[in-house]
Amino acid sequence: MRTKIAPILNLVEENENLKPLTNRRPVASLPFACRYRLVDFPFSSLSSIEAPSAALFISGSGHSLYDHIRSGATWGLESSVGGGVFTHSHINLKAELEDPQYQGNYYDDHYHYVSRSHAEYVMIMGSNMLSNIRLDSLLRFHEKKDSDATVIYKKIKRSEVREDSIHSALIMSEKDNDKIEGIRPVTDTTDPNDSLLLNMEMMILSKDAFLNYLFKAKKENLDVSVKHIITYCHGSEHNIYGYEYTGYLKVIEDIGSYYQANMDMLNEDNFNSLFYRSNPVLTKLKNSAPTYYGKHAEINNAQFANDCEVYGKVENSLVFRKVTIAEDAHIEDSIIMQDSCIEEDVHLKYVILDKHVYVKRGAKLEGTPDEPIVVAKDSVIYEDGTIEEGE
Amino acid sequence: MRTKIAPILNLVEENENLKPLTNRRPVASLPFACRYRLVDFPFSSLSSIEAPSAALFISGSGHSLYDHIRSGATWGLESSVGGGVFTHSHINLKAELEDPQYQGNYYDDHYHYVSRSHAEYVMIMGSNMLSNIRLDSLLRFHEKKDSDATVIYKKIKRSEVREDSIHSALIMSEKDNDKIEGIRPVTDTTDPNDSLLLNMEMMILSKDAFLNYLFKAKKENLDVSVKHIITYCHGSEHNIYGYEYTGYLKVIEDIGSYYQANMDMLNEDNFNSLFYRSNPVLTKLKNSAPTYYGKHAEINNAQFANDCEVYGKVENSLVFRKVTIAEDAHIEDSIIMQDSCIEEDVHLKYVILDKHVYVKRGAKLEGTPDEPIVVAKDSVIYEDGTIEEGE
Amino acid sequence: MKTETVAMILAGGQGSRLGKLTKHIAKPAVPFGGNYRIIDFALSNCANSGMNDVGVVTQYQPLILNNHVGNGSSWGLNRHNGEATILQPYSSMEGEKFFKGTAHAVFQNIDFIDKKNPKYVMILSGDHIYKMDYQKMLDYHKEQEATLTVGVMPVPWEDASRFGVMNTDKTDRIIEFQEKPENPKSNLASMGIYIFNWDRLKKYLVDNQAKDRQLTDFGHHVIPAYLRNNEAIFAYSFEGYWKDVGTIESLWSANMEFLDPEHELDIRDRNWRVYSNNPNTTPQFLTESAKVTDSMITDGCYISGEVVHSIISHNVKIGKNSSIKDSFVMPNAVIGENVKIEKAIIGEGAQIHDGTEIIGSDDNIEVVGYDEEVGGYTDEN
Amino acid sequence: MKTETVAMILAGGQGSRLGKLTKHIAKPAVPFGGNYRIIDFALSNCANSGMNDVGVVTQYQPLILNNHVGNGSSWGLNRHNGEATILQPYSSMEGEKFFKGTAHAVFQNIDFIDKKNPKYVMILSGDHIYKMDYQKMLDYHKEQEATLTVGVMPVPWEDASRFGVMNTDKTDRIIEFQEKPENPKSNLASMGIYIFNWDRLKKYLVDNQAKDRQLTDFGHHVIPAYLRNNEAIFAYSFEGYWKDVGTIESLWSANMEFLDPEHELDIRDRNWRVYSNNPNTTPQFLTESAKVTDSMITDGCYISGEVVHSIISHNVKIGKNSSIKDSFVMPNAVIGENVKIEKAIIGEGAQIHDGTEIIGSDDNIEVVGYDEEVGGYTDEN
Repeated sequence: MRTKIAPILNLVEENENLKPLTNRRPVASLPFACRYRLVDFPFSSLSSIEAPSAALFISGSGHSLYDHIRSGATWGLESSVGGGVFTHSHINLKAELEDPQYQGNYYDDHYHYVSRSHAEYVMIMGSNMLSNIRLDSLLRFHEKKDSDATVIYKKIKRSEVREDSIHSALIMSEKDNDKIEGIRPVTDTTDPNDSLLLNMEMMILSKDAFLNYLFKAKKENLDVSVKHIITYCHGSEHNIYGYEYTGYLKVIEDIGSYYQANMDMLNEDNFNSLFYRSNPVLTKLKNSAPTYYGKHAEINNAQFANDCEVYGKVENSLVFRKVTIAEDAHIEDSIIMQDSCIEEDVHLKYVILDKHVYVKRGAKLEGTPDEPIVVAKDSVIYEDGTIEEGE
Repeated sequence: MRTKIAPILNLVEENENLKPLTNRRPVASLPFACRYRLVDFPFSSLSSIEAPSAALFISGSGHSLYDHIRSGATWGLESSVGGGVFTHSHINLKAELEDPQYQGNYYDDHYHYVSRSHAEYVMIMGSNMLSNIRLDSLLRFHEKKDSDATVIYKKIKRSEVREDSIHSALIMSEKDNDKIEGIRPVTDTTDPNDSLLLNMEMMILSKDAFLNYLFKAKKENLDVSVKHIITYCHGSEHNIYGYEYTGYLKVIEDIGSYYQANMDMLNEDNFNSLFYRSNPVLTKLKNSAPTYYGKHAEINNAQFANDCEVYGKVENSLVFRKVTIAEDAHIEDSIIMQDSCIEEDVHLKYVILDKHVYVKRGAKLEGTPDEPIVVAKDSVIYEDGTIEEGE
Repeated sequence: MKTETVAMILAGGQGSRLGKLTKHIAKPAVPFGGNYRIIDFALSNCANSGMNDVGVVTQYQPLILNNHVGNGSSWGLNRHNGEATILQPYSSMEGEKFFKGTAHAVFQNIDFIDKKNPKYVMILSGDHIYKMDYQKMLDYHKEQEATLTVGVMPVPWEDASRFGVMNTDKTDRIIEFQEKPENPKSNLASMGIYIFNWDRLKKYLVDNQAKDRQLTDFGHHVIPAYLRNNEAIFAYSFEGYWKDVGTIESLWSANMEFLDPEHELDIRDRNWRVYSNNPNTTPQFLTESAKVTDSMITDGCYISGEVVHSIISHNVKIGKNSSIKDSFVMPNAVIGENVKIEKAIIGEGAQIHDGTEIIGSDDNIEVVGYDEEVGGYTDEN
Repeated sequence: MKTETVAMILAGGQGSRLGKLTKHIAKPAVPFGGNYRIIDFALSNCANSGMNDVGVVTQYQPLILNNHVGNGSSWGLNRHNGEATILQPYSSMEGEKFFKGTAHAVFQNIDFIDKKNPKYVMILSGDHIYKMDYQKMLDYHKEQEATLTVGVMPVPWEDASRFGVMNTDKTDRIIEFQEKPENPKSNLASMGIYIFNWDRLKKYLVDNQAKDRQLTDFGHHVIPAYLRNNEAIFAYSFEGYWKDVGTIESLWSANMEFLDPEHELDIRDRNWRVYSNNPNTTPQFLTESAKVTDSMITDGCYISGEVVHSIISHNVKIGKNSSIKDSFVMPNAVIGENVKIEKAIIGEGAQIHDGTEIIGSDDNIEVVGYDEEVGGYTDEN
């Protein structure tokens, strides 16, 4: 059944702690698990409920994101039927912005998209809460509760997010466990072992509730964000509920959590939870050949995409497309992105190579589990371990 | 035959004199002739020679352009095969820009695109020289002449472009009429009746010649433009030829020329030259119903797109999709863009309505052939002729 | 998401009563309404009803039809979870598989349906003009716990004997089926739209095949067999415009009705759009000498003559001093100067030379075939 | 741009020598090399040669094949000027049109080719593994001013009697054709690749049909007829890897050759890519207990066992302590624990239960059919 839903992907996401990986791409474009980008996960959730269109709000030019999403055909977002993908780049968060001309566009773009979409509901999502949400279940919950707005949360330990995390937690009503009573910063909780209900910054709300909020937001110069809408709902007469997500979740907020999320995939439970227990995860298809493993290849607990040639030793690592690993090279606990080339006798441990890095014969590089070494796109690593950064 | 060509669409084009039509769109996105946008013309030329990919350089966010081009499938630019569309937005002309970080990207983006494209030739095009070029003929000319670089020009009267036009003219060698000897601003010619060979700012050049120029351009901080490449070729040992275009051409450089280009289409010779004598012009397909003309409709020399409902009188005008014209309304010498609604007893003459303008019952508006009234997107025109501008 | 329903659009018929209009193309591919082919209505209904898994069964002259349907992308039917598939005769280890009737066509494509493993199979015809929400019919089928639901519509009693008629009890359960009865007991005509529980239908088709009793046709064989076995068959009543354009006259009159801006089919309704696979062509050009009233014109047309109460499809040229009235002109036709056409259907790509007159009447609509040339030097008599 | 050449890929054959591998699917749709189906090579050759107008003639069990080819978009064959079209049996006013042979299949699709109005028609087979620039062969055809050019390749003299052999004069003009001759006069074997001038070929097909002498097969009927009429027939020699994978043994050995990273087919050559219609699946997961050497593994695989000198297609699961050697495993197969497989082809979706042994030899490659279950409770003997 085609769902009467207008999804808004709010991809203006904090990326300071993810640099240099986010130097030239938004968080949504971060490569993940050998074949994906983070934005594939919300898009795949939307595809499963057959959302006919989506509006994207992106800070920066979104070049890498456009090239990935194109017409959205991968996720059934056709342009001739249903609307397709509407993209809005160079969006700034309202709080940072004083120029009223841009602010006008920001609210108008939201308004036009939603009002013209023939939708009953608006869905707001981001890309930095890595997860795979069954939106059909959410929708049923939302309808059954006769809710105006429903926010997705997960019960996590305080230690699962950064000490200075910018994210927030829900406070549920004592009378009705499903009802949201308030919201507070996760930093209010200090004991790392304490539980909290993380606001996953995804919500569904009625078109009316959304447009009402938009009117207020424009007047008061507020961002269109889940956090603000929760606060708004409490100030007005809107019912707002929480929907618990129990599958795999990782908050991608720094290099450490990004590294850990990838490594998590080498654990079968996590891998199956994210890829096989919910919606199939769809990504842009590229023509490819099978990966070849050479006569002396040694592989131990690793994942690869197609199009690689592997002659060396790879352990506890993830390898993206079109990577060559020469004989007697040894890769451990690392993430090797697309188009990288690793020569003989190289040893990498706790390393993240961004796309198209060339590692010369004999080079050794070793980070730590907490602080993996990140090598920027197009870099060259020489035998003595010096890194010539890509332009 | 699939052509080994890497097209670069340089869409960073002067738009000051086209405001307000270019307030929120680049020149390339300007609607034209009821169904098209200017960028459809270079894209259709490329489609006819089966170019497998294209790189776009756009100033500003390019939102309207992205939504039009999407995956480029309309013009055979598929993503899984051959490369597809590579988009680079928020490009500034080098001369305006001091921040070396951005400059790095500008040249690198060009370099990566061309070097990875498996192409033999680079084609540079823009969108403000409205024309329909047979690139297969150009290619044959280029190969027959054993040329390093070939520039397309047209013989025009000086009066065909603005008095202060920023465009340039070619100077051909006296020994070899096809050889370019120099370039000069069209403003050097002052007599409006004089002929000149307008540089159409489209050229084909060998991959090597292009990469050589790019190297120099990066060092000297030059734009990748036809004008600069011509000058470069003269300074080096490269052969550079001119290829004469004899079909319909209009330089879109201000509201007057934009208006005239549209009106030109009501002349059969121009219409046939642009649409039927060369490549078929392809644009993004939208699902549509036939246009309905009411029992008392009066039409005289006008063009319409599908999806309109016309009950009134329309003369010497162009009407885009989803326009309603009520009974006893009278439209003359005007351009009515998509989604506009015209009520009863309205009279418009020499008017350009941008998209989604609402003209209330009884309103009258009359410009002049030289200065048509331009009404911005989303405006409302009241009975007394006052215009409430769209946000 | 698992496939709940597979929709099978039967588009294999020749439609021989349309005469030369279906000589080289299947009836569902016949142009309609300026911008459409007949099958667009069934396909758009599927898309708008969220029935994304569609088999289009073709057999008779399918080239244009297959090309039109393609991979279903024009209707949004090319998704990861749902797609349009063309099903045509083929050969197998058991021999050549042509389709001898509506039910037989489904029997021959059991493998296709089984691969989708649906709970329900919906049978549709590719040659009716209507807008219908199939999802509502499916909801009804589930509510009634039916094993077969038949789409019916009330027709005037005097016409009932021209249809297959369903007699129902007070609960809308079908208790009798009469094919073109002389004395109809009901005025509920079958629309040729069925929802079956797939496992049950498959059992009927396979078991009877094994006994060498082919269930060839749904109306003649399957419904009677279901009735004999006291299956829960229900009638789902459809109210709204529905037209079988099986004859020249009905094709013409359906077009004339379609033309009316107040027509209940409402082609401009944005909530239930009729999609098609449209060509990339130029704007419509109405010259100084054009006079167009109460008509639909489509992109790519060049009109210099007079058009009154007619539908002109895309890329049609009409010369000076010509007049077209009460007619339907299919795509790419070229009509010269001083031509007079009234109450006619002009086929795709037909050429009507200068000075020709083609005048039909309400009882006898004139037809010019596809690519046919009329008038001029080539055919002067 | 006008269509210069229409390529007709004949993909209707059953390939009966492949036994159970072609029971439910046509030979050109048989999986190959981990990520491909056999027809991908011909389709990619068309795309890379700039032959954008392609008719894919299907007949035998075409569901998977048609679904794979779709609208040709995986090969970039869905452009405004050029597209892939599936051509299957159909019915017409003249009756049912099945394809009785290679030339007859072209005869039955004259309408399709005429619509494109090409100068040349290229005939290709959908079941060969090779990379070839058809444009070069077309250039040769034009240079020689041939009315028919036949693609040939030199084979070892001792094998020549297994092929259709072309005897040429010094100018490469073909003067004699011998089908599987006992004493071959030449070692130039026909590859089943032809370029015809369309108007000429059409005349032969139609004229002979009119005389009730059907030209059913290109090798048996059309080439002899051309020779009798002294047409300008030339041989175009192809040098390079070419393999007809018509038997179990040749399918297996072609896969084993393909596996070699130094193989001349060079699947990783970016200038002549082999495209396919790949599924959207997960990365390949090689667990702690996996041991993979000299093998190709494809996305979606989950490997816990040992794989040596084998091709494992997408979405295959291999359990712990299992060992796969010198084998080709097709997509979606599930192989349990403690399984031993050597010199075998495992069909799509086959299930090999725990503890099973499947051991073939060079002379007798073991084959497990599609969706077949081996071992376990269901088949314990």
